[in-house]
Amino acid sequence: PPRKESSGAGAPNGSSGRALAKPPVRKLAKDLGVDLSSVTPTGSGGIVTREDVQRASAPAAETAPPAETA
Amino acid sequence: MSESGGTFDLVILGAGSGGYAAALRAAELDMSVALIEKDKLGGTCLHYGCIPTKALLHSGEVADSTRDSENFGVKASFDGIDMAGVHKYKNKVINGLHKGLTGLIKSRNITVVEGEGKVTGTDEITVGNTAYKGRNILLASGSKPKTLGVDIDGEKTITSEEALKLEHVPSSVVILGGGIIGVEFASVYRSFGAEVTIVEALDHLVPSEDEDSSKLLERAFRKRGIKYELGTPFESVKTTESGVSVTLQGGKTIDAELLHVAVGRGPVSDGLGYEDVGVRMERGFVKVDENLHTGVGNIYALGDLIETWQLAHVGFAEGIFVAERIAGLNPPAIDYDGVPRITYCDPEVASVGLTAKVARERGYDIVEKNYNLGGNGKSQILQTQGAVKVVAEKDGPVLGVHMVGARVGELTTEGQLIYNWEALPAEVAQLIHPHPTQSEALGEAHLALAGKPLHDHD
Amino acid sequence: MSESGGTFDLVILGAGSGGYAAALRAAELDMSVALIEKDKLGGTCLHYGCIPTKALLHSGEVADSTRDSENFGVKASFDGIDMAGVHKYKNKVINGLHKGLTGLIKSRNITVVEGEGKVTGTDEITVGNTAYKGRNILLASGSKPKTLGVDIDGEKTITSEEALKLEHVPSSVVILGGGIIGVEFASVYRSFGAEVTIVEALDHLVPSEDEDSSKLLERAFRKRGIKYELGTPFESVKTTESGVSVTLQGGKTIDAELLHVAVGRGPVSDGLGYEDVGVRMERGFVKVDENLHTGVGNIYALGDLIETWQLAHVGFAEGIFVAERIAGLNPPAIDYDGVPRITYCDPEVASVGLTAKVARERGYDIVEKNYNLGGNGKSQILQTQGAVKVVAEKDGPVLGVHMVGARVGELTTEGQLIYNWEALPAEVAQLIHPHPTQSEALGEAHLALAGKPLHDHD
Ligand SMILES: Cc1cc2nc3c(=O)[nH]c(=O)nc-3n(C[C@H](O)[C@H](O)[C@H](O)COP(=O)(O)OP(=O)(O)OC[C@H]3O[C@@H](n4cnc5c(N)ncnc54)[C@H](O)[C@@H]3O)c2cc1C
Ligand SMILES: Cc1cc2nc3c(=O)[nH]c(=O)nc-3n(C[C@H](O)[C@H](O)[C@H](O)COP(=O)(O)OP(=O)(O)OC[C@H]3O[C@@H](n4cnc5c(N)ncnc54)[C@H](O)[C@@H]3O)c2cc1C
Repeated sequence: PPRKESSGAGAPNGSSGRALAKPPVRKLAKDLGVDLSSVTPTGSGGIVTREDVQRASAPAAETAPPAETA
Repeated sequence: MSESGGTFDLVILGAGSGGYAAALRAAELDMSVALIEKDKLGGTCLHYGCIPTKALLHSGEVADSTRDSENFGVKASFDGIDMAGVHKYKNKVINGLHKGLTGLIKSRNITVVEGEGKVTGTDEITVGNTAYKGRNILLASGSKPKTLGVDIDGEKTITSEEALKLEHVPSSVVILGGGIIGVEFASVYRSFGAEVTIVEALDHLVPSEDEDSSKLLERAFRKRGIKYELGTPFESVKTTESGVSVTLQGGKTIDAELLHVAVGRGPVSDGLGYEDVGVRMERGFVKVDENLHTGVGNIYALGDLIETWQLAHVGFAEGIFVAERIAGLNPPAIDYDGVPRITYCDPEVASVGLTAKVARERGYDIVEKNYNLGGNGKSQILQTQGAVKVVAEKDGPVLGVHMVGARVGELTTEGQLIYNWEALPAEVAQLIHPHPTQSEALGEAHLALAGKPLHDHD
Repeated sequence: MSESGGTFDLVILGAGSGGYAAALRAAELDMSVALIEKDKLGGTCLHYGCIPTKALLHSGEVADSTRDSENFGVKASFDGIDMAGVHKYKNKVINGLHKGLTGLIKSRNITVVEGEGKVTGTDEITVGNTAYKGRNILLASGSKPKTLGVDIDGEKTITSEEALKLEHVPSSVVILGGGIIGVEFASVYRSFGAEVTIVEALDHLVPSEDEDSSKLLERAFRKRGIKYELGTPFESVKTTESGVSVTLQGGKTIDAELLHVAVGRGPVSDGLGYEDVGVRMERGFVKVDENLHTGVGNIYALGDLIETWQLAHVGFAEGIFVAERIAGLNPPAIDYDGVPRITYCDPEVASVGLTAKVARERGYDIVEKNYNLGGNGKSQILQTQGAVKVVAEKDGPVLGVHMVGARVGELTTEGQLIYNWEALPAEVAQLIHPHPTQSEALGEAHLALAGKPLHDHD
């Protein structure tokens, strides 16, 4: 079932040029070494989904370096 | 003929949580605002609701802690409750916050109008002889206690309003209603030393909570000596020489010094002109669409006046939403399932997201994990009992968090982020919680759901 | 000639937080595990650290709450501390958790070896006469108190170990060191009625925290009558008839019944054969790479034995990490900045992420928001003072959360999610926190940083 109709619960609209993704997805991207801004978003409202991040990391999975710290 | 009070971008009827939050946000967004209030800025929550009850509950916590101090190696004697002292403390907290709020509203150049308002046009609210025109109108007149037809004499039969002014601790109380407010007062009375019986028509205390939480609360209340009659509707009450005699359906009677009616709150909307301008109503509640718009002119409504959760922070969120909406921003709709609910009795009951039952009803294939606070170091230190339950979609995000135990209310904010950000159990499990905290119980539940239980006997 | 104890996938030296967490996770991942411990399962944290100190702190909270009960309308008299009762309570908590842990380790089929182990090969640890072979070896021997050369007689000069067994409340104590453990004990002694002076060589109490937090703690301690000498290193101590006389650099002396040395903890690594097999050491700490590998064979190390935060949950996280790494999973590296830090004195000090100072040093353009607990209803109800400070990158995510106030420790978990998930202030601000909770102060700080302050005078 659809989780909820409202697209980005918790995601404010109109933020600066950064890629839109729910916070845990940002963490996933970081752990997988994926640059969020290079991912094509497929979520409603232009949100990068978990699947988008996983797809982006797939080819490089074997060599993905551990995440660096901020 | 009425005088003109001027024209504003927004005229608000009622300065409770919802009304004043809308006023503050609207003012920030450069709107001119008139805020009409017949009683006190801050409304129910600050003066007759959230704040005074939580002060009483804290006095109750102090009383229990003093009574049980020996269990922690502290020698002390408990000598009773000084109600005058309780009120002094409670009023000090209220007055400090009220002063802060008043200053804040003033500093944002909001026009506060004292008096009773009435809607007199689709863009007009009149107070006494003065008409305030609003390019937008917000109805925020809140709620008042329901009484199930019981005659509230303020002495032997009371609601929360009179309960907040009691001058002595009653020896015994029957509480009609086992919802949030009912169990909170039950907890206070008991901590203060009274014999307490809760009468609830449904099968459980706090019936809107996950059934596991209700059961844990019932067990804890039983241990505290709080009695309850579940699934037995109230029939009648008569006052006696020494107090009240309450009759339940089926004929059982309970005698007590006081009957405290806590059967919910109904909207304040009678005679305020809402229907006259075409606003649709249902059982006194104002009907609104998902944008909190009434469908009439530019009239919005929010808070306890509409049929969303009767919670102060819902009022805040709705107030901010309405102000942003009027200002032409496009705020995301409020996900009401994602609003945290806390019942501040001892032990506390807290939740965010869906109960297991509702999740199933909505067609989710769910997994759940109950983590008992018996395994949590900090809970053991506090000597509290209870559990954390996390409901998740199978191979999907967390759908609900449900907790019972002393002080667990504060943990809902973590649940709030998890639920609203649609986190997976594994994403939470990756972040090891600080030791020793009660939040670790939440961490353990997510670890277990992620297939990597740590301090957990399965 | 030594006998064979068998061969295991993983042999662990030390069953503290780090060692036992690795054992539990490894067992879950179907590895055979030997866990060697000379003292008790659970290590420092459970028996001499986190748990007993937090029990003492809670007894202190009960004592203070009883003493101040009048402020809340509760009549009671405080008659003193019963140290035997305190120990009984403390030991009950420890024993319950110890029993649970022992059962858990047993249920996962981990081979527990009692005795003192020594590394005798790159894949071997020997206990007495028996050699345990490990396809992987984990060094987890933890830490012990440092003493700055002070002779610990256990009577007049003590460390945390003896402090946990005190049979009476000292009339006065000098605490050497204003770090986490030092201020926690200061808080306990004070709540129990002692005169307390903390001597700290650096300019602030809890000097690793954000300077604003240190200052708030100092102010709160001053109000509690806890004295401190900052920026004045200790020079010497001599015992006197009635206790100790402590001399600071510059010549000032302080007399007290007890000197409690809390100048940090150093690794337990001497004579355990680590260097003999080629493991690199520095000041007693084992050197590891970012995968917690020593660079020798399949030898890993973690916890207080390596130079990461000396915290139990860091041990848990590292233990899980090592087990998953050995099992061939690819766990993400631990971001140590994202580990919550809580100091459980009254008021509590808690943080996660970067201090403003460190954020600037790392080149971030930052914005910060201080929200005073004076504006927070629940904090007022608890009658606690303090603040919440949020540091964020300009137009970017939250970089750090810093808090001072009663019970704020539990709020770090929300901060933990915010920091580690790199949330923007606006994303947090969108979620209105439950009322009335202390977590609202965190909410307000994020609202302000998002440009939409609610209950905030700015
Ligand atoms: C005992 C109790 C405990 C509670 N505890 C909590 C809690 O812990 N947490 C929580 O989130 N919620 C709690 N609530 C609920 C919370 O108080 C309400 O949800 C909240 O106050 C609703 O806000 P509101 O702005 O819609 O209405 P209200 O706060 O009721 O404000 C409405 C305001 O409008 C004014 N008004 C009405 N009619 C007129 C008129 N004609 N002219 C001028 N002014 C008018 C009233 O005087 C009032 O000030 C509690 C409620 C009660 C009763
Ligand atoms: C007073 C105090 C309060 C603290 N409070 C907190 C707190 O509130 N929160 C928090 O997160 N942290 C706290 N800590 C820190 C926490 O206790 C440590 O970070 C944690 O215990 C480290 O775990 P470890 O596994 O590395 O080492 P330890 O817990 O020290 O475990 C090492 C184990 O190895 C055993 N061992 C050593 N050598 C051998 C050998 N040769 N053979 C066999 N066994 C051996 C020891 O007996 C011990 O059981 C506190 C510490 C102290 C002292």
